[in-house]
Amino acid sequence: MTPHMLTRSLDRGATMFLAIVAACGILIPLSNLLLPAGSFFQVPTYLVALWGKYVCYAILALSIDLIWGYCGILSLGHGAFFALGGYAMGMYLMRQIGTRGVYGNPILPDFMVFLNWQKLPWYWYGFDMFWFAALMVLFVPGLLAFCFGWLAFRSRVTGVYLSIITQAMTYALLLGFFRNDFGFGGNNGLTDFKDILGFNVQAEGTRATLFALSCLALIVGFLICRAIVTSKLGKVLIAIRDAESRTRFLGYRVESYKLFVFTVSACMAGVAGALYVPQVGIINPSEFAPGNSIEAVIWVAVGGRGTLAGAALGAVVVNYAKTFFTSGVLAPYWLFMLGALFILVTLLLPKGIVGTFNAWWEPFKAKNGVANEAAEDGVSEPKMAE
Amino acid sequence: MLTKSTHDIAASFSRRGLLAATAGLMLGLASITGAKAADDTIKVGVLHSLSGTMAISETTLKDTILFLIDEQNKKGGVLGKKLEAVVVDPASNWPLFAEKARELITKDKVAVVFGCWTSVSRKSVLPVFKELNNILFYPVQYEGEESERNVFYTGAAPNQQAIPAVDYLMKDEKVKRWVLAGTDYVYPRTTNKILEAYLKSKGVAQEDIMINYTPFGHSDWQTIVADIKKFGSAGKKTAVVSTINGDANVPFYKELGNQGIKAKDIPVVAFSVGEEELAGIDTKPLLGHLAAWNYFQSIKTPANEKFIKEWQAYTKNPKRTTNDPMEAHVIGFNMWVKAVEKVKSTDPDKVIDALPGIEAPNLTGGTSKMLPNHHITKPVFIGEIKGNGQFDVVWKTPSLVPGDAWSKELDGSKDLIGDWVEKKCGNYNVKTNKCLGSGS
Amino acid sequence: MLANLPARLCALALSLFLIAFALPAFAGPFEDAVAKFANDDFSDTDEAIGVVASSGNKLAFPIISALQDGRLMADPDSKKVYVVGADGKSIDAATGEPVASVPDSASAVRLNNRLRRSVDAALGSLTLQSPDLAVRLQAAQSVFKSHEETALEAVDGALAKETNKSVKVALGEARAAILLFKSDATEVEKLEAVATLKARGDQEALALLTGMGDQPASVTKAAASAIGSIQSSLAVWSTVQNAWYGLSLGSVLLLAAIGLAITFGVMGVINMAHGEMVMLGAYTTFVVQEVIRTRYPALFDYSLLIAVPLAFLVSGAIGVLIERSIIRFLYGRPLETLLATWGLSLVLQQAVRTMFGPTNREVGNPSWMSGAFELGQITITYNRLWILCFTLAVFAILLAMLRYTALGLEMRAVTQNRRMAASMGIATSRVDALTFGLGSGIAGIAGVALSQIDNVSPNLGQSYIIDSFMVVVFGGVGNLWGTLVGAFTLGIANKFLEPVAGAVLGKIAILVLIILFIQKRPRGLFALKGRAVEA
Amino acid sequence: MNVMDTRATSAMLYLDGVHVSFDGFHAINNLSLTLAPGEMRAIIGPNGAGKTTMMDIITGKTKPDEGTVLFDGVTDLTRLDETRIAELGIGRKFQKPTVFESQTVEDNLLLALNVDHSVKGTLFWRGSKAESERIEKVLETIRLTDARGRLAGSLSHGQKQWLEIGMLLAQDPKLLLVDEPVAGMTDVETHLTAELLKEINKNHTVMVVEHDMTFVRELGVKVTCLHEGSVLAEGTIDQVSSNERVIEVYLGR
Repeated sequence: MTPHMLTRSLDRGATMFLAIVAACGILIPLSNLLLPAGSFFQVPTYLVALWGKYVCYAILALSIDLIWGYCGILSLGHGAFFALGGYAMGMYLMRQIGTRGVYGNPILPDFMVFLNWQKLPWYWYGFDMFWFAALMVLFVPGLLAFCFGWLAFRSRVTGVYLSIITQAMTYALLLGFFRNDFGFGGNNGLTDFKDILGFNVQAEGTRATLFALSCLALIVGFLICRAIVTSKLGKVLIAIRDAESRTRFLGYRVESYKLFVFTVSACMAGVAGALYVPQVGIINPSEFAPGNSIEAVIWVAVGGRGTLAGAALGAVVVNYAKTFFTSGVLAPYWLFMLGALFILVTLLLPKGIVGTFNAWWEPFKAKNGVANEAAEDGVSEPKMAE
Repeated sequence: MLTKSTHDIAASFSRRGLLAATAGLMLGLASITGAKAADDTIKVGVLHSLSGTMAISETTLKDTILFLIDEQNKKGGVLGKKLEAVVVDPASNWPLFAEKARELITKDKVAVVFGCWTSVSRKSVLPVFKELNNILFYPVQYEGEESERNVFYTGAAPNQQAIPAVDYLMKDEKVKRWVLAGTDYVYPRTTNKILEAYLKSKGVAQEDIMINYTPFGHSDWQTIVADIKKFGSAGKKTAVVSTINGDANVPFYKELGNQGIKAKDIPVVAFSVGEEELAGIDTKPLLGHLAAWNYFQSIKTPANEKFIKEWQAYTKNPKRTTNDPMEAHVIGFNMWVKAVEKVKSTDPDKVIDALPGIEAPNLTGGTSKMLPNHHITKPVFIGEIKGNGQFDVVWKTPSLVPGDAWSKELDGSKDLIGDWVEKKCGNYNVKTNKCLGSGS
Repeated sequence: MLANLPARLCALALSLFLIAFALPAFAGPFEDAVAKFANDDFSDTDEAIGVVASSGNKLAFPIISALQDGRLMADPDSKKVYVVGADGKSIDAATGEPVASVPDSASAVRLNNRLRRSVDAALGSLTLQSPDLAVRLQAAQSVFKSHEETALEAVDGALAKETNKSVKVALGEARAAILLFKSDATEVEKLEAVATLKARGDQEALALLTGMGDQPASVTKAAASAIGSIQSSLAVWSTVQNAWYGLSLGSVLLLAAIGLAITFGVMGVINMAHGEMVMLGAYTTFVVQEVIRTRYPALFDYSLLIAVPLAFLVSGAIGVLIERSIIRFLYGRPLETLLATWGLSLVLQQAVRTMFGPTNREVGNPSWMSGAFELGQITITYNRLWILCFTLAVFAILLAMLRYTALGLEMRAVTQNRRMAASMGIATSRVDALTFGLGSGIAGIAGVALSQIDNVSPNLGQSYIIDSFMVVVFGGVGNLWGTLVGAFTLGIANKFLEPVAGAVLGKIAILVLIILFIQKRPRGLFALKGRAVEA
Repeated sequence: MNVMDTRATSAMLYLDGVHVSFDGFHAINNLSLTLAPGEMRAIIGPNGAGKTTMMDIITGKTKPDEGTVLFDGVTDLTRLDETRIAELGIGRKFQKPTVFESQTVEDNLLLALNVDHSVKGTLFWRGSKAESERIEKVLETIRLTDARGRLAGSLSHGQKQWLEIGMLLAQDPKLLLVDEPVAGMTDVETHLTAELLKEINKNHTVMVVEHDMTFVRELGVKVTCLHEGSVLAEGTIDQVSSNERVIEVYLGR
């Protein structure tokens, strides 16, 4: 990213968003670590883990918003990239267990030992090295997205067809990873992690650091997205979203653009997954479930499609609601609430929380004598891809 | 240059939006942290899915714990305090299980948690229980290969279900040829591995064993049932050992019935089909197919009859069935109460140390005992499906079978034992006299 | 025909029972054997069956058939055994004398699978000469299965008197089966037996031939060639069988997808709650059956016929409600419809879970949907066959409706050009609601059929929604024929892949193939071409 | 053959024997047409005559079943996709005005400029003075200078038509295909549009599809009348409009 792009992407809204994320990323871990447990301002460790999870979801939402909000590609399989990133990290964490596994096998993870596997499958090689795993976190989802996108965008699969085949993709991966023969631990997935880069994953310090890192990743992801959408490329993406064939007749190679953002977005989702796994302590094929991907899209819709900060906000709000409603007296009814939330948001807040908020302020803006211009994020109502 | 003022506008609005949102979230945070545990009750966590795919099995277990707590409170509670259930819904979502476990222990400060059904949910919460040092009672039959300090396994280990069932078929039905059919996940995989090794040790040839795995929720069984039929017509008595999971069983049995596979030709013995699962099927065509469990509703003992009566009264449903994992919860719950009363504290460390050796009556007339490996002794029953959706016990083990944490049939684990009393280790290698891995 | 078998057996039992009633009993090992039934020990019961069956006593048949039906009561205290007749009157099993009532302490003698086989074998030789054709056939088949030497005499006797051709064949096969395993049968007899079994040519014949053990060389050789020929013919049949399974799976897919083809294909509405409409249809069937069970048990066989229109109405009405309250606000925004209907599906699932409980509910098969028949060497189950017919009927009716009715015409008009249709006086919003209701109603009907082969649980719909979308997209949106061809293609492809790759890999392969296929034909198998599509 | 080749190489656009059918319907039937460099041609024809399909073929959206389509005398357009054809220098205005409604007028023009259209180029793009000047000039030409900051979606119908023509200008193609530029315009706007097109024609080859006979007459260029996918008549507007078959087609039999 050039300095020029950085300054262009940093308007006041973006700066505010970044400031809040950065403040959370610094203050929450500090309060958790430095203040005495039980004091009013101390954030308990379980909340750090919980919010760490939300931040990872926010990154995933950001990645979906980049392609859906700005380019009109509705992927119902983004959970797959998230999960693949998670698996890459999970494989590293599994290899770190070493002889501390229940069978004490220095090479083979426990699930391989008890299924009588004799040697490590080739695709597990290299995952004992962090740099390799970190590379794979980006590379595997990126490669899958590239191959998938190359096929799909070149043959101009669009709209619902694309959505449905992305769903088919994640569903196929779900079935595959469920198979124990695939060598990824089947339904139980990868779990019982011990440490990451030598630090105990369950230690408070590690959790706090992971939380801060997740916030950092959110910041970097946000900056990348902003840089993309505020560049001329961002304008081309919106042009593709609104009138794909018009863009093509202007001489833009639409498939390359789509492929580019799709791949970038998949890599971001992979990073989100990689940060998610050490914080929740398990990665399992159910992350590939089509329902998860649909839910992630809903976060974006709730927060505001085409508003990057909104997407992140949506992820946090919906997941917080989920956490809140699944406990206590409301537990049996939480699906009613969640379902109703989705219906009401699409009916009453088609622009999502942030989009509606922006639209609400529009008259105010006009009154203050500012030229009535459209901003990339959110003021304009995105036309749905068909 | 083109949008120089645009962002400023958007900025001021999204900033306000964000501020409002952040304020909302902070309030939310405060509301979570603000919750305080009341001191005059003992909190018991209930961690069973009430929605999603596993709700079908787990909801009953939630009700069971609520029922047991209710009964216990009628007797005056524990240590003079009332028990209070804290119910959460992990929604059949494995990461959510871990999150909810953490919430129960940290926020609600529960003394013990009863929960989980699938292996993966147990695996998901395991690190949480270890880290926060709390107690989980796990009531479902499972693949074994685990003995953790913080977990008490009240369901059957493979040697308390699978192996006795195979023994029965071998002896009584003279079965020579075996189909091991299961859903592709770790419990069937491990059980079938164990059974395969066991069968081979009994002289069954490789070509007389057919292993088949299907995905979760598999609904089209035509091909597989036809394959079983084909496999079964090789001139040797054939049986199917089914580790097919919950939802897929109904279409499986429907297909068996329709393709005319009678129990007297090819019996099916199942480890995951209980009274609840049968409630969804017309059982007349299934007469004679088998299930192996440590409890059946139809077992006539005073304890069981009393339990069923009270349970049906509690749920206000005179037809409500009982099943094996429910009995496991009953035993586990009573063991926990006894242990707490023994050490006069709900402190997890003390209770964990007190639990091994605790005995509690099971509903089938015996007394189950918590073993040092955190598994319990259980009787094994083989039941035949009857026309009314119940089971008729055709065989049972002469005495209670102690649960093995580590299977003797598998290479990786044959030298391992779990012993939390003397060795303080869940995976102790008796050959090398070492506690493996991080188990201590 | 076989369906009445139990009734016929009862009648037969009753008649024999009346004969037995008239005869005085005599002492001997028979009584000792009968007393063993009271021991509640499977080995003792087994022994008793053998002795009673071969005793020649007239009471043997009533006792053993009563044992089979759970009407043989034993009192563990007095060791007395009673036969309860189908008419409720009881006799003492040992003496045949009538008793006023069976004591309360008596309970039905229990059976397990081994004993059921013994009972079948015993009954088989006892009923070989029954006046009833179906019973004789059944008996011959039981003897074939058990092929015990002791039955040979009875089979020969029956064979001499038998006039019916099919029973004769069955008896001949039973005889062959016995001879094949009889150690002192002559080589000629055995060779004949092998030939008979080869002619039978099915799995069971194959089983007997492969499991016959040590035999003279010539017999072994003949058997080997018979096995070879049976196996090769079975291989051909197994292809046919796979094709049938494929058709059957295809019909299930089609049934689940057909409603979606309307809401998604014709209206362009992505209805993620489609699966829940199917589920509601299944639950309607459950409710109908519950009412019938408690109030009008005689109507059980008609339960599905009653459920079909009701399910259509229930799901259809809910569909109209959904369209009016949610979807109509979202036209032209297909992806948002997706999200709203996803939320709706969560609500509907949880609503059903709250109302009916989370566990499976039992939906029974009416008698005409139970069982199977043999066609050549393949088994065709009635429920699958009826579902296939039903699916095709629904498809044909739907097609006819779209083509020939006023609503169908209006639907097509609105689909093609909403504004034009509106300006011509068609109430487009009414048509939208009805179209959506129709799609949902058909999903409800699908639920009735699926309740016959799958779980009736709140999760029912979830398992079909992805497959349904695949079918519609594969077939080509907006084309019902495409959906038909898509469903059967996927069904058959799946069933031919499954034996090779296994169920899981087969399914993955199908998904990958769909993904690749969509690259080749981005708008499905039967895509509309031309400008209209792009507009 | 030789004669045809010479014709081909000198023409800006050359169509010969082109056929297209959709599900058995012959949308284009043995269509042959030649456009000389610098020429402006008006295409008329009743609905369904194949005008838009012809444009689809030229711009690569539809592939012909058979026939030759050559651009600039040498390039076979049937082998190329839309992007490549646009890069070669064929611009198109759609029948229904298609602008990027959620972006500003200025951004619309910026997107249309024929500068680097690669992913990398747009990602690291920084505005240049030359670009601004060109946009400025186009804005003036299409009389939208005052509306530069407005969302294209908020423009009037006529303004959108102009914006789209403006985008063609910014694209600066060799050949402009203009589909019904004055549909829905007032008489004044129609007149201005005709002037605009004549102005454009000074530097570009233009093909205009239009129903509005007054407008076509005002353009005063050679007219081709299509019917059922092939050329029915060709000549000046007077010649064509007095052609009996044309009258028959337009007025019905």
